[in-house]
Amino acid sequence: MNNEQTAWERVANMLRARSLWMLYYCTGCGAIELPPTMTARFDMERFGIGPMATPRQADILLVTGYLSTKTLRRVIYSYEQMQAPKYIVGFGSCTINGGIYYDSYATINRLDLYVPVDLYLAGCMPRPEAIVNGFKNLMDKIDQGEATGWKDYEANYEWYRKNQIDALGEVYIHDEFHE
Amino acid sequence: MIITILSAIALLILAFAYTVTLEGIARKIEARIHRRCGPPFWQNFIDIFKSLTKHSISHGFIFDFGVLMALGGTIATVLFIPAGNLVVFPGLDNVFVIIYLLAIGLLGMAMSAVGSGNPNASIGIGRALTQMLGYELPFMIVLLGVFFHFRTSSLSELAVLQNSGGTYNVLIMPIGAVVGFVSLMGMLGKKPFDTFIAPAEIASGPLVEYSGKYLGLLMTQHAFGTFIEIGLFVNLFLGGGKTIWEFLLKFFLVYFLAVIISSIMPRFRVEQAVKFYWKWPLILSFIQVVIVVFIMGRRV
Amino acid sequence: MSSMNDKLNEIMLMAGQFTFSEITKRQFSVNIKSSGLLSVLGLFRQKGFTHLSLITGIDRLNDEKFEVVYTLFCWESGETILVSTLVDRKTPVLPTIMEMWPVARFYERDVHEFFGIVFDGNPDLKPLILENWSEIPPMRKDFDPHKYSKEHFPDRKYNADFLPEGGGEDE
Amino acid sequence: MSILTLLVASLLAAPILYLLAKLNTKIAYGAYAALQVFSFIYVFFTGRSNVSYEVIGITERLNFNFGITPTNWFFASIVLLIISMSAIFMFPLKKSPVKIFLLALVSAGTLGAVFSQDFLTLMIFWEISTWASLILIIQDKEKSPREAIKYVAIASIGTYSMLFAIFYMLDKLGSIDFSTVATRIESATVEVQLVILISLGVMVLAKMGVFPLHIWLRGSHSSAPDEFSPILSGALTKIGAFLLFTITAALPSFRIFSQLPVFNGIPMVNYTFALLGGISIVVGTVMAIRMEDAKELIAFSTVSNSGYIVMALSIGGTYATAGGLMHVLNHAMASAAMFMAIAAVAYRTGTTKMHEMGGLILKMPVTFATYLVAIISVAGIPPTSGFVSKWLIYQQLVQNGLPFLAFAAFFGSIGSFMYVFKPLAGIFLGQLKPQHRNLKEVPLVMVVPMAILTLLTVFWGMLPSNAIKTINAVTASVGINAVEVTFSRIVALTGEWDSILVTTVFAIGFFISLFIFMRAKKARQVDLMDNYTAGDFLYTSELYHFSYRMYRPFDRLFEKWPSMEDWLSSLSDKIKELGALLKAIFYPANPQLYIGLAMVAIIGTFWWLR
Repeated sequence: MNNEQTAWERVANMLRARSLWMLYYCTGCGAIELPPTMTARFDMERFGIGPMATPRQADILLVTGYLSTKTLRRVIYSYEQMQAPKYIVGFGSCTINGGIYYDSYATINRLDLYVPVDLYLAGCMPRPEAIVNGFKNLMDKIDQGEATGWKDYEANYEWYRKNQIDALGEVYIHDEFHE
Repeated sequence: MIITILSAIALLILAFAYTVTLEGIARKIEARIHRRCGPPFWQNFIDIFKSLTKHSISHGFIFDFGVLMALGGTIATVLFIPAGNLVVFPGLDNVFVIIYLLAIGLLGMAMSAVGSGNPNASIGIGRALTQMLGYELPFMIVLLGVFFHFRTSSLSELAVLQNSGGTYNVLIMPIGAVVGFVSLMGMLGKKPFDTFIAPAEIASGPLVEYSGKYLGLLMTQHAFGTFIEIGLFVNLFLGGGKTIWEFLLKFFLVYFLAVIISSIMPRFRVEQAVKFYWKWPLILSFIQVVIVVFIMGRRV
Repeated sequence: MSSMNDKLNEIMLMAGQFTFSEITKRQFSVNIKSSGLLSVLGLFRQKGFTHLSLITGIDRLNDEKFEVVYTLFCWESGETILVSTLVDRKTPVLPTIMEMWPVARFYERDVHEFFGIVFDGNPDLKPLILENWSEIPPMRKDFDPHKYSKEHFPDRKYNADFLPEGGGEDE
Repeated sequence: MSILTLLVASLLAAPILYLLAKLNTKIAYGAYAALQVFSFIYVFFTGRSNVSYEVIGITERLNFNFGITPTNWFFASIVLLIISMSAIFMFPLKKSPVKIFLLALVSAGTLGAVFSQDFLTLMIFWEISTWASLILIIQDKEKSPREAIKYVAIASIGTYSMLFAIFYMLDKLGSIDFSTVATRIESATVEVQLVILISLGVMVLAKMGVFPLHIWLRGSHSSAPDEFSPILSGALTKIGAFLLFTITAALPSFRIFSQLPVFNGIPMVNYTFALLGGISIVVGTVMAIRMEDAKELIAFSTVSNSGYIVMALSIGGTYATAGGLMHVLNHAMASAAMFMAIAAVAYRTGTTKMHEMGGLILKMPVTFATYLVAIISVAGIPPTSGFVSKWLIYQQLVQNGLPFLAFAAFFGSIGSFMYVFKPLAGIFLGQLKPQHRNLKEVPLVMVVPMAILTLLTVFWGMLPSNAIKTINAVTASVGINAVEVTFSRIVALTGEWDSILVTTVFAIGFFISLFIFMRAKKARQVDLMDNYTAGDFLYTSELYHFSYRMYRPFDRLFEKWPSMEDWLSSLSDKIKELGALLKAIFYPANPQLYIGLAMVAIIGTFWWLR
């Protein structure tokens, strides 16, 4: 991987690794672990990681917790509104295998079938140390040019889309609340 | 001619490098006040250049054009700010020209943001324009007193006159300087006057749809804008500087003060901000101008 | 308490006998027949239970019944009453109480969506929360969420040797 | 050929055009436009250098005096430019014989007024155009008659006041032509001077729509036919500026009032006028920010800008006079261009309510550009002519040290950002409504005048020296010092600026950012509906267009302000109540009360006479 990068890409990846703006999609309880991570105790900002308000500006989509079919639609929509290079961090065991509600009729079990996940943080919930550690790993991956989820998504778009349709029926929902 | 071009390039590079560095330092200072460690001081350079490398979306012609107009107008304005002894257009740097040229940038940004079609952006622009009516009025009225006193509205001449007179305006017109500083906080969009970008409330307002290089350009524009606004204050009230270093030092002090004030403030609602500006700063500015016009008179 | 008893006795006089139990000091539940639903709820409303907090359903699969519970609240005395009624599982039809509590439109919609109970007279029984749902209503006991989840949301396959014989729960 | 011939021709044109329009409206409108363009070109090119006077005698003491002086020529060129552009512009709009008759009368009256050399001629021709415009206002829209009544009421206040001034002048000074009055008024007593100046000033305030006589502008500008609003705002109010310039500069108001109290070098009377101008800037700005209809908004911006002109010309002095005259020029162009752009939009969409439109920029690019340049000029941003006048006015404010007037000037200037941006956002930017998806740009006939006004605005913004030189000639003819200009620089007491340099620097900045923009990755074009919605799906563009009550927080600050219109209508109610009371007392229903009333009267009389 490393050898394929041009000099320009290496510089760009270096910059990207050191300035990560995240959009945290607070789908579940995991978001409660973020305030301590951002404030004085663990201070995420010293790595150049900061919160952003909109998907247009953000680099990381932080999926913090359970995803129901309803929220998965919104996650996909937000992800598609983000601009490449973009990374997804799956937060907690519920994004990995469905967590304790793995058998619910509305909870999806595996996030990386629908969107490309660059980093999973295991735990229920992961402690701030784990989050910081995970972000450090993600920064290394980006620096080495290995975090290529967004390229996978573009290359295998049909496959991802098929999984999405299988689970959700349709991604862009039309109903009485949206017309 | 060649000297003008060279000094223009030097001023632009200086403005960019210095202000972006200071913005990084400001983040560090703010982190220290929060008892955090804070990012390295070059973090804002990384942010800007990273944004420029990213992909982006565009909402059509006016979305692009407005951003270019914003950055172009602001770059043009920077060239009229004297930085110590680095003056690009001596004598032609009229303050009214600077203030109205800065408005090109604002108008471009407003057009572009509203052109994105996002209501959050429109709300933010509405708030920004409302707040502008708040902070510009006291500032302009104080300026009237300054120009009346010194008989000139050229920024570099004002700086030279203060230096040759031996005292700075902040001592001659202390009330005006306070008003000017409060207005400066509004101009910079620092807390408590940052309703128009309120990230948690209207999703960073005008910036809501900007991605990649658009965001990078606007961050650059914001850096230049900061340079202009603080440069105006330093030249008007602190006598600019005999050398460029003196100017940069004063610049740092003013910015430092603004940052530490803003980092302990909550946010005003926009009508509260306007009401605030039209109460004390406006009254004080009138008092200052009346003192200047009717008691102090013109400078001999 | 005594006032509550008075109220209940009055209602019983008018609506006939029904079973009644006290849950806590301020919570009571009554079981009524579905035919007398509207009149009993109307009487409760007259007696001060003007606030409809919730309508929920329970699937009594063994009895071939649905139980529908109306939670009413009285602002004067702070008492809550759960009015529950049973309805046949094959033909789950109940009259709507939209005329008494307009907000019931949405509660009934919700119960209809998750149990398939039809509220006769409610014009608005479209899906409320689920999007693109095509199976039987998911809160019914004969709906197998695990099977559904397996069909629709594939799980991760773990090929680890520490799992008990026969694989993990999902294998 | 002379001015007189032109005037007679345009007066005669009115009935002829009416008859022609009965046969074929298109030919009549074409002939009208041709006549207006011809008179503009004729006046512009012949009147520039030669000064001439013409007189028609009616009775021994009563003459119609016309003349071409630099002042007349300056105002006539502006007014005729606006009228001729509107005459071309109105070609595709709704036509009728009555309208063309009235339009011809309006332009003839305006032509006579701006070339007049005495007050009576000025008033007669002015009234011709006023009354013609009055009937013209009620032609198109339903609510118009009510608004026209307001116009009549306010206009007649001005007219009677001026008529009084004319008779008073004839009585006290024995003359009514400008030059004679100017020399004789100096030796008159202060009371005579005050009465003349103030009663003429009332006329100015009424016709320019300056506080407290501003209430007619909102209704009549917005309910006038779309093609007539540019003339009403761009041309007719500028005759008021002509009279104001005559009474403040040509009659030496500064010299004659110098024995009255003087504030910062400005005599009390002038200061009062300037203060009224300042109040009308503030009122116009605040009201314009609150409007939801584009034409009403521009009407209030006219109030505000008329306030600027009144303030500048009343302050006097080198820079303010030049700035005021420059403002006459660029407000005429800008407000005409704004009204034209709105008329073009209304022609295509059929509405002037801002929140009913949106996203028209790609559908009507020229209209958008016209509006954009016009608002940049109104807001006073450099590469347009609006900045020049504001800069000059500020110089005078600084020189004289006038903080309270400066407050109004700054308020109007910064507030104008707010109100001019609202139509831009509401009409041209934002989400395109589904019903406007198939709109096209307006026809070429409408595009050309808008483009000409836009180009002129930019031209005089980049080379203000061109206009300032002309204005210097005007001010020189009344004995005011010239503003020092070179090719690109304007020099004032407190500083100088270089318009070419500012434009160049802006262009350089623009190209630097364009360079960075082009070097970075090319952006992907997305639809306007693909927008950040906090993750929700949305398919209705109406919900995504935020322009209705855009400045609601600001409006809330001014909700408690007294409204002039409310006050007047409550006053009229009170008068009605008083009438009803008097009626109830003196015209009782039954005869006993009459007897009782008579008894009271008799007893009262006896008691009084005892």
